[in-house]
Amino acid sequence: MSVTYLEAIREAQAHALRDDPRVFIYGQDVGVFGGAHKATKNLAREFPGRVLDSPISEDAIMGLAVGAAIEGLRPIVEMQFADFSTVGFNQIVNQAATLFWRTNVPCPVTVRLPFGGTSGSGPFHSQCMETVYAHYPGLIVLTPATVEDAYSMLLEAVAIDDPVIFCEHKFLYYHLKAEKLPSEALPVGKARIAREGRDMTVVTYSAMVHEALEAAKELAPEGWEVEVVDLRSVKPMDTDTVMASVARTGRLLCVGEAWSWGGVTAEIIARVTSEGYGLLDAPPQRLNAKDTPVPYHPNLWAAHRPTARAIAAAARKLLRL
Amino acid sequence: MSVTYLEAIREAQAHALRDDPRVFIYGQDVGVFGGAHKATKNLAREFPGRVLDSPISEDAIMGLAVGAAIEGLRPIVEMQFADFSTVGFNQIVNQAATLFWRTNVPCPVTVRLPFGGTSGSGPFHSQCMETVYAHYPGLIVLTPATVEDAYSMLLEAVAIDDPVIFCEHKFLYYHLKAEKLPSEALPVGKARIAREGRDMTVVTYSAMVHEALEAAKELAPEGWEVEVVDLRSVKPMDTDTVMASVARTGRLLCVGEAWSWGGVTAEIIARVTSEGYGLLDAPPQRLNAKDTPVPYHPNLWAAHRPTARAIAAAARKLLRL
Amino acid sequence: MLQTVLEPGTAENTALFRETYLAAYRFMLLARLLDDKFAALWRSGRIHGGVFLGRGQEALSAAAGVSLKKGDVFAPLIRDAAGRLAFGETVLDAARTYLGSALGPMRGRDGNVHRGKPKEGYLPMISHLGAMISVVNGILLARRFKKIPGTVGVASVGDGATSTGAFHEALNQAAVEKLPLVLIVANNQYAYSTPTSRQFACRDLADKAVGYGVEAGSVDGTDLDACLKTVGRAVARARAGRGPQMVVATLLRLCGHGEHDDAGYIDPKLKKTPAGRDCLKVAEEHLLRQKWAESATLTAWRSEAIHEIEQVIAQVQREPAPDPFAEEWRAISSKQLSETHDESEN
Amino acid sequence: MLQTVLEPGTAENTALFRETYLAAYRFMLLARLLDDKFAALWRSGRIHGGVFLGRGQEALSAAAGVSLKKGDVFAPLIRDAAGRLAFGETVLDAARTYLGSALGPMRGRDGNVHRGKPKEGYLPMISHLGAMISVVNGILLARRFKKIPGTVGVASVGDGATSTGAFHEALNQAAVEKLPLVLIVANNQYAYSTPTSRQFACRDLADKAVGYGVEAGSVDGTDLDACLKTVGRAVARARAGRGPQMVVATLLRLCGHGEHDDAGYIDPKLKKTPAGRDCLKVAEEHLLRQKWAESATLTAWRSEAIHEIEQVIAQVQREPAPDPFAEEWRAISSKQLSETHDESEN
Ligand SMILES: Cc1ncc(C[n+]2csc(CCOP(=O)(O)OP(=O)(O)O)c2C)c(N)n1
Ligand SMILES: Cc1ncc(C[n+]2csc(CCOP(=O)(O)OP(=O)(O)O)c2C)c(N)n1
Ligand SMILES: [Mg+2]
Ligand SMILES: [Mg+2]
Repeated sequence: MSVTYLEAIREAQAHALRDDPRVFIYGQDVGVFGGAHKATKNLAREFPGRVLDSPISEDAIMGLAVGAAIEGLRPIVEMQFADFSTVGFNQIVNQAATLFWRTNVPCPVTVRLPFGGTSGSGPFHSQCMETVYAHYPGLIVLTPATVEDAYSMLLEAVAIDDPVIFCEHKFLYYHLKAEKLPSEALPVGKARIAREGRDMTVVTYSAMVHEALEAAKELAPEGWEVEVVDLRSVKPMDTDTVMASVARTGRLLCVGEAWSWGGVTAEIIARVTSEGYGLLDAPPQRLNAKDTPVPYHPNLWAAHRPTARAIAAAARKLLRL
Repeated sequence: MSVTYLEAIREAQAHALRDDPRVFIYGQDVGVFGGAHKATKNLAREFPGRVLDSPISEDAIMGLAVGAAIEGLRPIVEMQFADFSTVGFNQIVNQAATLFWRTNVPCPVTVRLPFGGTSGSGPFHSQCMETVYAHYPGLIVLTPATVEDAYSMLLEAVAIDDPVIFCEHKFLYYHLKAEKLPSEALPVGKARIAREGRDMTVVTYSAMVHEALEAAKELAPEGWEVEVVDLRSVKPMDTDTVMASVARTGRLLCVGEAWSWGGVTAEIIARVTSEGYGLLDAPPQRLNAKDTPVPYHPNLWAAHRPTARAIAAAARKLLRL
Repeated sequence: MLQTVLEPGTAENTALFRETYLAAYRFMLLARLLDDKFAALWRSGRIHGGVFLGRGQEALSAAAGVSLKKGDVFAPLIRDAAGRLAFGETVLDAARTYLGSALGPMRGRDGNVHRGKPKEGYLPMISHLGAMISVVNGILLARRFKKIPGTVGVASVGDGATSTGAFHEALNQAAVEKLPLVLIVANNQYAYSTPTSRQFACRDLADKAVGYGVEAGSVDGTDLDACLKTVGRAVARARAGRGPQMVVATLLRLCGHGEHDDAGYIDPKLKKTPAGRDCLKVAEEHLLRQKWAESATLTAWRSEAIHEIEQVIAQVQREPAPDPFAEEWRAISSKQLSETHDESEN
Repeated sequence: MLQTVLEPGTAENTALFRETYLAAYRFMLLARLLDDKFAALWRSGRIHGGVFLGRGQEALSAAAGVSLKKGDVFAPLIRDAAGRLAFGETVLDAARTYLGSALGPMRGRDGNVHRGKPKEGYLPMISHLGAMISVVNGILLARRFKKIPGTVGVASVGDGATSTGAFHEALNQAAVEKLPLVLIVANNQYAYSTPTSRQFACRDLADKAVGYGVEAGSVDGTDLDACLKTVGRAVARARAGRGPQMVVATLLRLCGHGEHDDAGYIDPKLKKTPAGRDCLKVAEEHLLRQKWAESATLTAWRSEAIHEIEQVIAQVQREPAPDPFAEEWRAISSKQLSETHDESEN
């Protein structure tokens, strides 16, 4: 038996619902239908009254979740696609994110954002929003790259007393399988060395971890050993692990599927160069999606986002610097 | 006779309305009342039918502006405070910003965002939103720091065929005065050396330019000559001017009033270090607001945002590295 | 885009109405067959991403399209294949968008129902529900500004979209500005899987109108005759300066939300209500009963439509896909202001 | 927080109603005087930022406060000084927030009307209009979840806030979930400078209710008697499980939007309409007419209130301001997850 990334997300929610009576799920079509992506399949049946279909009202969905959290519940909100969270944006960044700071009352809301590009999904069903949320104080932004992390980090997200933006990558939903669900895990806030190497560090997260690993494999026969760091959480960001890796390799390539301006990749570079400047033997580099909306056509899409091939090419250039 | 930053904004709008029949202004209380900040004072009277009070509907305000732009008009939208643009966020980043790319039809909408901290304004009337808008492809994000730029850049914004997020700093509204309105100006997209110096480069924008200049003055008697670069526009960002300055000084301190994570300061550092690594004699540094909402109390507010004093302190540290 | 008369009163009007009805029917038929074709192409893997059909909603949609004139504005939603054609979209543009042709209006940048030609008053939707209504308002306001009289704008939404803040703000905005907006609500009983009982609590969506100070009409969305009259009247009232109009149609989505969806959640009982009728069949029966067309004519029209569709699809399948190397990776129109900083050149 | 009876029918009820009326009046008076004090402090530069008064809206606001019980939920807006006090807020908490005391509920982090104690069902508003309503919904849903019966939540908004998408989504949400929400709309004729004619086009804001499937009542917001009855009835209906209630009050803002605003835009004619009456005076006249209080008593109450306010202000002015060095600059509650990366230490 194997478990997909999507099933891991479902299982984590089932687990949370089972273990904690304060947990409930709220979002469009999450009930009997099981959600647009089937991430809540059967949960409405298993947990009657605790998996609620919402109207198409992202602002009110988020507001309701904050109210329930004030009252001690632990809501999980599913946005049908991350892109639609823009209409619930205010409640996320101004209501949820500021509550604790203003009032000392914690706001344990988990917002699940099915995000990222898949072929043919186009500009409004593909976006990466981790950057804009991470910019705001008061939010925790998680970006699991593996089945195991999808499971353990979602469980942890629900347990965290702060609003968590849980960025689950739609491309990984079916593409990624594991043998079984994990029984232990790195804590949120710790990055993971996804592959060891001594020649260069690639720092990335979510779906791009797999592209980076692919690129590292491609480079191995050429004699390059590329270390891949999976951030897991982009806010907080585990600068220590990144820095330690760069200290070993002397080279840094940051890869993100999001747009470049002010993205995770810029943030990593800013941290590494300001705090660990001497560690670098070559200029830090970044590779991101192109600065346009995400295109619909598979040909354009494949060129718009970083791929293993593009990462390998960027890495080769950097290794030669 | 002198002109304030706020008057310059009013004058630019009057000028645009006078010269171009396609221009109109839309926003809450912008009509007879002249706007919450008085930036449209008398314009409704001078230009009947072209300065329209809107309902409290930021989403619809932005949508209407896009429609009018499609039809060839050149709307200027005033958000009452930048903070409230979060409820018009979707129409800005998904409707306005993508229109040209999707359809080849330009979207000449200017969105005026009165932004930034002033004493006693608190978490919801003080925010800096340049970072989140600059992250999105399709938007131009301007951040004038002087009376002259407020005027000339707003005029240019209205003339630009793309959506422009015009970040006008509320702190500068009354604090800043010039002798007269400028007759010529640097084009949008070009940064300005606000003060020359050879020991260090401080890159910043908007209200922080004045804090940085203040800091530079403070450091002069100590023998340090600090160069201050005013970005003027954060997207596009004039990397060349920044790089040339860093090439001269070897030291880079980036200052932003916005939150640090993924901010303008991170973006500058990422660009300078990846493209001009050899230019630096010391690690690049940044100074931003603290990672909490903007506090209400003047004492907290003064400590939350970077000030001349804090910039001088950070500069001294960096000069010693 | 034919203008519907208000009431089939005089003999002349009867003839005109019949003509409109026939035209609308043919758009319905073409839309249904085009939708079927897209569904088939999707099943065979030739279309990437989603395919969203208007099955069961063609009467209402076609009525919107034929009620508008050149120069009017139309912001269709996902189930508006018929209205798009009636408003003037070609099968070619639809096919090019679905198949991602580089020659299509969206040039492969956006696909499926996300298509339009803004400069022709035909708005390409963004996915966010409710977001197009205020854009229509903007065009209508601009026309007033430019002193171009008589424009009407139709925005089309589903029952689910009425729950969005965007819907509310835009309808209120149109009412305050007294814009000639016709807001058509296709209440097809579900928003994806969500039944109306979880979407709103009012008795009838048309009850919303009074709270905005706009006029409203309700209509059986499966009956082309009623749709033409109700939508036509609303368009005429808007054109006459009576401000925003709302039309709420009752019908049932006779397909999945998208082609990936088997719609197993649809209450079988609903299918047996009048709302569950197939509007295309209803219209055909009406045509035959009224002797406005013979059975053989209907068959001929169907063959014609199929022929057109097959030809277009064959052509589009030979057209070039967008070339990422030739693509201009730039989101703003001001070349001189686009970032020179290009990641891909790193 | 006193419970209002529905109708002053029986002798007993009359006595109870009188008691409620008196209590509400005293909250109105206290709020008016407290507001006046804040305005004075602002003029003398002792308050930073804005000062927003409830002048002319105290009757409606107090009615909301006294209609609620301990355990209920209240999300006031900027003109709700009276309702806040009636709901249980102390003058001390109000003063501490306005003056930025480190000991206040907001600890100087937020100020003026942005105050509350969420755990006591008293919600601190964010500035974004309409945004608090769905938060009230969330608390009410949670109470249902936790099987705590009988909670009512009042959310208070102005005429301008009815144009927000947040208002619409939240009211619809409450209706779908049949939550015991009482939405009080204070139509004070202006949103900042914008008259209602530029805000909405319906005849009466109460006309919106039917479109949500909720019950509504209209009331003269200058008449405490009417406010107590109408709001009290709405609260009772919500408590009885009849779902969301809307109350629309007609009144006039008898002050600027904030103290910086001279409100020169207010139509002088409006001031002469019934909506322009000062509710405090109306209530005083009622008290005297009904012989529920004598003139001397009113004077004594006023002195008492002034005394309390003066004492509190004197105390708060001696309290420590927040100390940026002692301040914990952290926005999340999970210490272990807060960024160690501190800019100020660079
Ligand atoms: C703001 C927003 N939230 C969620 C979605 C995802 N979504 C796409 S279609 C749909 C259902 C729409 O239902 P309805 O408005 O009734 O139209 P129908 O599909 O029934 O024609 C949903 C929830 C969206 N497009 N926009
Ligand atoms: C979403 C949003 N847009 C704009 C504002 C700025 N603003 C604050 S109060 C106000 C007017 C509110 O009018 P109304 O709702 O009628 O309440 P009133 O002040 O009359 O009591 C405006 C526009 C805001 N707070 N929130
Ligand atoms: Mg529907
Ligand atoms: Mg008002």
